[in-house]
Amino acid sequence: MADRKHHTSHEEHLREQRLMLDPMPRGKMNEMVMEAMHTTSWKFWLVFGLLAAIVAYALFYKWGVMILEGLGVAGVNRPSYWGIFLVNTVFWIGISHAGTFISAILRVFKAEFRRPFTRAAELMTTFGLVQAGFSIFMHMGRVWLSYWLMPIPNQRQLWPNFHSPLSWDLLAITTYLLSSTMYLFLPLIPDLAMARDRTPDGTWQKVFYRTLALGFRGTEGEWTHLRNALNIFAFAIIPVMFSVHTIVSWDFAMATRPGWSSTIFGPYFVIGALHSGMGAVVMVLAVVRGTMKNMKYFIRPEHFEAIGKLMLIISMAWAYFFFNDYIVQWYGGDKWTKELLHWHEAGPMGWMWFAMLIFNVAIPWATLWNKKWRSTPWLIFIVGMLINVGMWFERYIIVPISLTINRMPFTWRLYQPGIEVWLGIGTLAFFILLYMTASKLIPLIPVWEVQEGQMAHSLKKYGRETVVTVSELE
Amino acid sequence: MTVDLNKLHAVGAIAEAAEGKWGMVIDMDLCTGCQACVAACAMENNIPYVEEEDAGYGRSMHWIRTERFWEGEYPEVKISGYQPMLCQQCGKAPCEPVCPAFATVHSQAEQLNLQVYNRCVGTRYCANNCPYQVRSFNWRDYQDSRVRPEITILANQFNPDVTVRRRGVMEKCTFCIQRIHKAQDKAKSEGREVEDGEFTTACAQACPANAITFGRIDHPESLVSQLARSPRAEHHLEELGTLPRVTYLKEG
Amino acid sequence: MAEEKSILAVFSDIDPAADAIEQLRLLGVHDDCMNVISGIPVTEAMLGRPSQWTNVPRLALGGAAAGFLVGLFLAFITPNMYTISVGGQPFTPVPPAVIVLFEMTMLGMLISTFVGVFFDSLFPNYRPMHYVPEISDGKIAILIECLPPDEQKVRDVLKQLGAESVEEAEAQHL
Amino acid sequence: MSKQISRRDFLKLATAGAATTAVLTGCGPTSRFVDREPYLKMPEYTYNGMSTYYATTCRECAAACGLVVRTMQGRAIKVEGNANHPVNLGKTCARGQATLQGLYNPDRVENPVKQARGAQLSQETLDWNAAIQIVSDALQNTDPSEIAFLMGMAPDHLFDLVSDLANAIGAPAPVRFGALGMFEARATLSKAAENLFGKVSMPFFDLENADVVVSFGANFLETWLSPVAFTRGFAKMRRGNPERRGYFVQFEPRMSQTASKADEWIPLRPGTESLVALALGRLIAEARGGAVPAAFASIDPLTVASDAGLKLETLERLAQTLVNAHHPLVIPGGAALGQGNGLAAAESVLALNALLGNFGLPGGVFVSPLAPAQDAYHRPASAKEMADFIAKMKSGGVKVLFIHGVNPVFEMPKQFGFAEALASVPQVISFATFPDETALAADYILPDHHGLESWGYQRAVVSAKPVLSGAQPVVTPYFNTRATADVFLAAAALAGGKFAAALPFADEVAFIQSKLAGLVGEEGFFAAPEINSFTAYFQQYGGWWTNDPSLATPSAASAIAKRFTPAAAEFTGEGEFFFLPFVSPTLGEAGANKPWLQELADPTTTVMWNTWVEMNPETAHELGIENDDVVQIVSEAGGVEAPVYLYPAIRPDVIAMPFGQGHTAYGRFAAGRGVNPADVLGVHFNEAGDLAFAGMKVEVKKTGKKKILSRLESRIGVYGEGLEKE
Repeated sequence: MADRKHHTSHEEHLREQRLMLDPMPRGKMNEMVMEAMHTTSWKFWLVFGLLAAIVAYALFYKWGVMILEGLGVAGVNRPSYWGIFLVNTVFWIGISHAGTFISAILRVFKAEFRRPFTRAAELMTTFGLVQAGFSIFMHMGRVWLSYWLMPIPNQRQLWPNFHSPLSWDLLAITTYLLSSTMYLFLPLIPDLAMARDRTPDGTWQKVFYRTLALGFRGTEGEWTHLRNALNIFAFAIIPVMFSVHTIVSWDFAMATRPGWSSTIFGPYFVIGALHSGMGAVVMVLAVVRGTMKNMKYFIRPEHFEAIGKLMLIISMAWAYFFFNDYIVQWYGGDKWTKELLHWHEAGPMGWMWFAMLIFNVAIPWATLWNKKWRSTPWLIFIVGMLINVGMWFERYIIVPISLTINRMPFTWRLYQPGIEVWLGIGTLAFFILLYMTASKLIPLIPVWEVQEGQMAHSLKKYGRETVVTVSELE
Repeated sequence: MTVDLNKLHAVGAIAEAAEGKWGMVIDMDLCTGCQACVAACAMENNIPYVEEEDAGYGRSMHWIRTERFWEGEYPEVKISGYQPMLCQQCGKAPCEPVCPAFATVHSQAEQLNLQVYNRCVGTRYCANNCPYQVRSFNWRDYQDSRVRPEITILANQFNPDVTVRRRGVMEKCTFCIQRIHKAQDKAKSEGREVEDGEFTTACAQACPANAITFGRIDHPESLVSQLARSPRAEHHLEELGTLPRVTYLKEG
Repeated sequence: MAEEKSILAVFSDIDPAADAIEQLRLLGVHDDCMNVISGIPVTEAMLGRPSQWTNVPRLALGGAAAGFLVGLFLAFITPNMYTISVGGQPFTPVPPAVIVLFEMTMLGMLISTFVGVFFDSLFPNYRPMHYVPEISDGKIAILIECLPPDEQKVRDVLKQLGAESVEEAEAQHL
Repeated sequence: MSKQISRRDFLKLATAGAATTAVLTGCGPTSRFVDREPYLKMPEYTYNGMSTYYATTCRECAAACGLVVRTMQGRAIKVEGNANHPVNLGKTCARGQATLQGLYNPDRVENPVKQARGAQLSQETLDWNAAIQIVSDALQNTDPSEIAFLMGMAPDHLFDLVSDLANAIGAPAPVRFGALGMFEARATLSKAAENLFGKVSMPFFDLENADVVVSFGANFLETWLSPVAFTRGFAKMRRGNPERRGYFVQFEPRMSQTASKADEWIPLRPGTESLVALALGRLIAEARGGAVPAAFASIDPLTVASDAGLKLETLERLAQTLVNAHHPLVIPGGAALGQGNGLAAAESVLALNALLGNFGLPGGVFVSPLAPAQDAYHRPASAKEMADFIAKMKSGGVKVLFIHGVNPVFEMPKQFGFAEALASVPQVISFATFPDETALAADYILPDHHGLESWGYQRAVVSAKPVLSGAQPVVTPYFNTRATADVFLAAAALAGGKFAAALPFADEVAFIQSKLAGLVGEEGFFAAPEINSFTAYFQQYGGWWTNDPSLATPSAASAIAKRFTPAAAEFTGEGEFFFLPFVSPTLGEAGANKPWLQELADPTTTVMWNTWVEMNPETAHELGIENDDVVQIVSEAGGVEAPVYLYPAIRPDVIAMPFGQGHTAYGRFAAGRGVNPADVLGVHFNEAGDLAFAGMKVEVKKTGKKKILSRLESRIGVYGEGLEKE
């Protein structure tokens, strides 16, 4: 709670704590955001160069090798036909869920703390989906024919098989990628216009912003259309988001395999996605706050505190769904499912199963209940990272480890990752690289949304107590 | 003209009542595990070998493999029967609906589970979903002479009736569909039906113990149907409702 | 259409801008001749302006319908173009169709919403327009397009109400 | 079942056969082949998109299975069994199927070369005229007594030709050897038959009509004598009688593939097979009541049971089963005979059969018929005879050595010193098709065709009907090779004089015809009035055989009266483990160069592409050895290193290794792969002169190395590795 020992007024303290009560003139704020974008140290370029090299080698070169030689260079085998490729696909789709969650669900429920980082989160959605796409294409044996999966008229007169969960996946991921990109772009237009106005003529940046701002001025009509569209998007993208990860879970749940065929997989995957997504958001916010100029003003402990609360709730929900899935499988007593559960816990990769539970449940519960701890950026960064590791483990357990056990014990075999480790590192590097590029090209803080929020917030005295009030502007 | 059961959504009936069903009976009491079927299958169907490391890593391409398990402890130990495991040509194949590219489909004419190599994009979903784990994937370009120079000579043996698969494509037992078609074409040109036992699959043809019998299981009088009615008969993983077309005769 | 003369008055706060609008209306400037340009969304109600008409929700509905139809086509028509039997399932099973219908409907709706913004706002538009860059610094500008005969009066009122600048607007490249 | 297809095939074959007749009577040797031509230019008798089927004989082992090879546009596409052939009735084994990978093997000897005993296959090619000149010179310029011919178990026609040549010029008779014969201990079996039946012959075991079968070490489902014929017999024994399922018991220290099909596998102590057989005899005699025959009188079943590590009740129960059986049959073979007392084991088992009274009855023991046009049974050389031959080579008694169809440098235990003996032979001429170890140690390699490119015939070893199996080329030779028979004929003609007189034949086919001449007019599967028609049918049907079995019944009286002095086998060596090498069921003796045979899972262990050491898990646990630990097997003869396979079905005091790998040459798929257990074997014989290959004790040493064996099976699913339940 607020510390009133030093007789700093409560009001002053509140203003210090909360971005929304600490208004800044629009011009100044614009400047801060532009400055954050334009201030680039050599460290940035060092990391950028390093990541670019990793992307070139691990992602594109190694992928090229795999395309030419075949999937034999990876570790996939019978019965682990899917391996890390699908682990990463699920993982990145999971990451992508945080953006939508923050900017759509929190927008719908008018959670004000969302304002400064909706864009940072939405960028994760789009870039995460790009990596998911990479992972799923890598996984294909004949990626050069991947367009055959698209529902487009073709000379083969053959349409995709809509019985297949993979076809649903394709539709859902495409829908999600397109809609989340549009949802990223729409609220970006006013900020692009801002950047346009603050960029000198004759530079390529000017051309860039001018083109992307589409001629936005901020007329009443433009704002109305935009606001309407954003409201539609915020509502409509939520079921799309749920459908995406549910359908991803159906890739598994529709299969006639022990352990996979589970009706709770849909919500379990969705909550898992949010779990890793929120973990990733705090990581990104901590890095942005720590490395980019002026960001300490925009991203404050209160934000970590609020996300931390969400993380704790999601962690509890995840544990609930996990247990739900587990006990039903366990209780059923099917021979093969029992073997699988035993394999999860006592097999050679049993440590991963326990690590998953520790990282996803034990550590978040042990730390996030404490307001001070969850307000500490570095601490919550570590918790977020562990959650992401834990969630990656969870997918690893669901994909290759569960694939080991099937109904033909003669074929059970351990999976040893090969080139896909490189490719996975490549997607991670590419994700960060895209993020870094974006942070230099587009305003990472939605200035107009922050301004709108600051406009809506005020302090009001009730008796002796000063409280924050928010007015509904819309 | 027959009623299209598909259109009536009579799912179970399709597999049960379909005409033109080919099936197989494997007598596990006779199978000696000698691998002649595996070799015959490889020679007939241009199946690549994958060499030591890949073979030991679960990447062997056998379309048919003999599984064997141990029972008991020394000295009362025994092998609980050799079970040749091949594509069961399920009537309701779990591999089929999951392929996004329609690369594995149910054939109406032969009532087989087909793999269309050139439609396959290699998602390997079918293999994951196959309860029998009998699909094999071309992890590398095993049949490309640029990768394996020896193929130039070995390829002289390749069966021209069967295509050669390249990397990234799933494959599996076809019940030697090339032989089925050849026999049907011949019978048609002679204006008759294919007779029971007129031809057989490569594995059944080679099997020194005569443990494999192949034929029409929709003809009750065919040898394979008669054997399938044996009290020793059972289907593998029957509880999944895949309606397998391979019947195993247990020992004893 | 010949270019008419316009005036762009820049305010830094909502209240004076709202007052100005009211005054302008009294001066005979029709609501249709005014436009408010702002750096943050200021609702029409705050400024006492009539509600803006937007086609976005209708377009969204239309898009949803179109998407639904595409979904119907994919789920129920395409499987009959080249009938392939898989896994003993019907050619056009309903439960998977629900998924296809849902995704295509949502995609249609969201794309048309997005396109609706472009359509309604005449985006992209790179022609010269009345604008001052200060707007994105939080100023509120009132653009008066069809001026009443008493132009000077308008200017005075605006100045009086606290307009930071009242200038003849010149269309410029943004 | 496959009758239909065969009939249709034979229609095609008839066309091909008739064409062959025309060719045979008209042209020289080269035009006898169907040319391998580009698709645009079709060979004769082939039609685009149509297969042509040729009947021939499998050469992967000496069992003489009949094949029908499907060819298309001059390429051999698929091996199928010849449905009319009495040996295999349309069936084939895995090795027969993979013979095509020998034909189109990337590592064949492509040209005649001056090898000059190099480590690699020489690139110095010769032309065939020069090669024939070399053979001719060698024949002429050497004292006939110093010429030696070393031949493989197949083909018989070449052996006959060489025998005729040797006979005519006064050279010693050709020596015939093969690792399969060595590991089958054929000489022991025929010696036992000779001792008990009074006649040099192979006993014939009528497996298919038996209802209770007890086998002492005979691995008849794998490589023993004629595995396809026996597997057919086994299937009939098991399920042929709808009333009664055949019962099968195998005595063997290690569960072989054959034993794995047994209803009872009884792991007896190695070397006690003859004791157990005699004890069974005594128990049977006692169970039947009446006097115990002489053969079994001196045995005490209780002592035997404890010596063999068995329970007496097991033997008693088994004796009762045999007494109750309608058609009991006991088969000796494999490692049971490869002991110091192997001959006694074979004899006791034959005596046991005599006691059971199955001689000459269905499901009993017979004397194998001689093949058509065969004067007497010739068994291959025993190890002892090979040792004598090697001694002769070492002492300089051999100046020129012709080797065909056998690879003794690899197949014979190192201790015999064949490689060293080869070094003391001034001129070694090999006719190897593949660059195997022996061929590389030769002065010249004059490559023979692959079996599928060759003419010839082969006598069936295991068949109730006398069978002379015919071979014809199914494709034109792929490389610049030449039939060894033709090389000898040409060389003899070139040498002139007694050589030309010994072999007065225009070519190989003329020679074969001369051998077939005696069968013209005989009643059999087909009958032909004159030799050309006969030869044509012979090629068309894949051989000639009688319509009825002609099995002889041996006399039981002498067998049952033989007095045995029962004793367990003596073992040589210091180690604590009995060593049991066995021929790999999938590779056989010469399959290692065929990639698909390498990739076939061993039936019992499912190991592919390597050699392993089988060890009981308990023993391994005591020694601190785990799966895939490389151990060294050490004997007096030397040591080999191979990874361990914890084999649940082997006696704790026995370790076993497959024979077939461990080549240092023989092409890319074989060379440098695995080890050769023959390197561990010492020079010890049984009373019949066969190698006591299972009569050694060895030490097992840990090396600390690991080599992961490639298995088809899952160690998790089959052995529960990583799934240990608390």
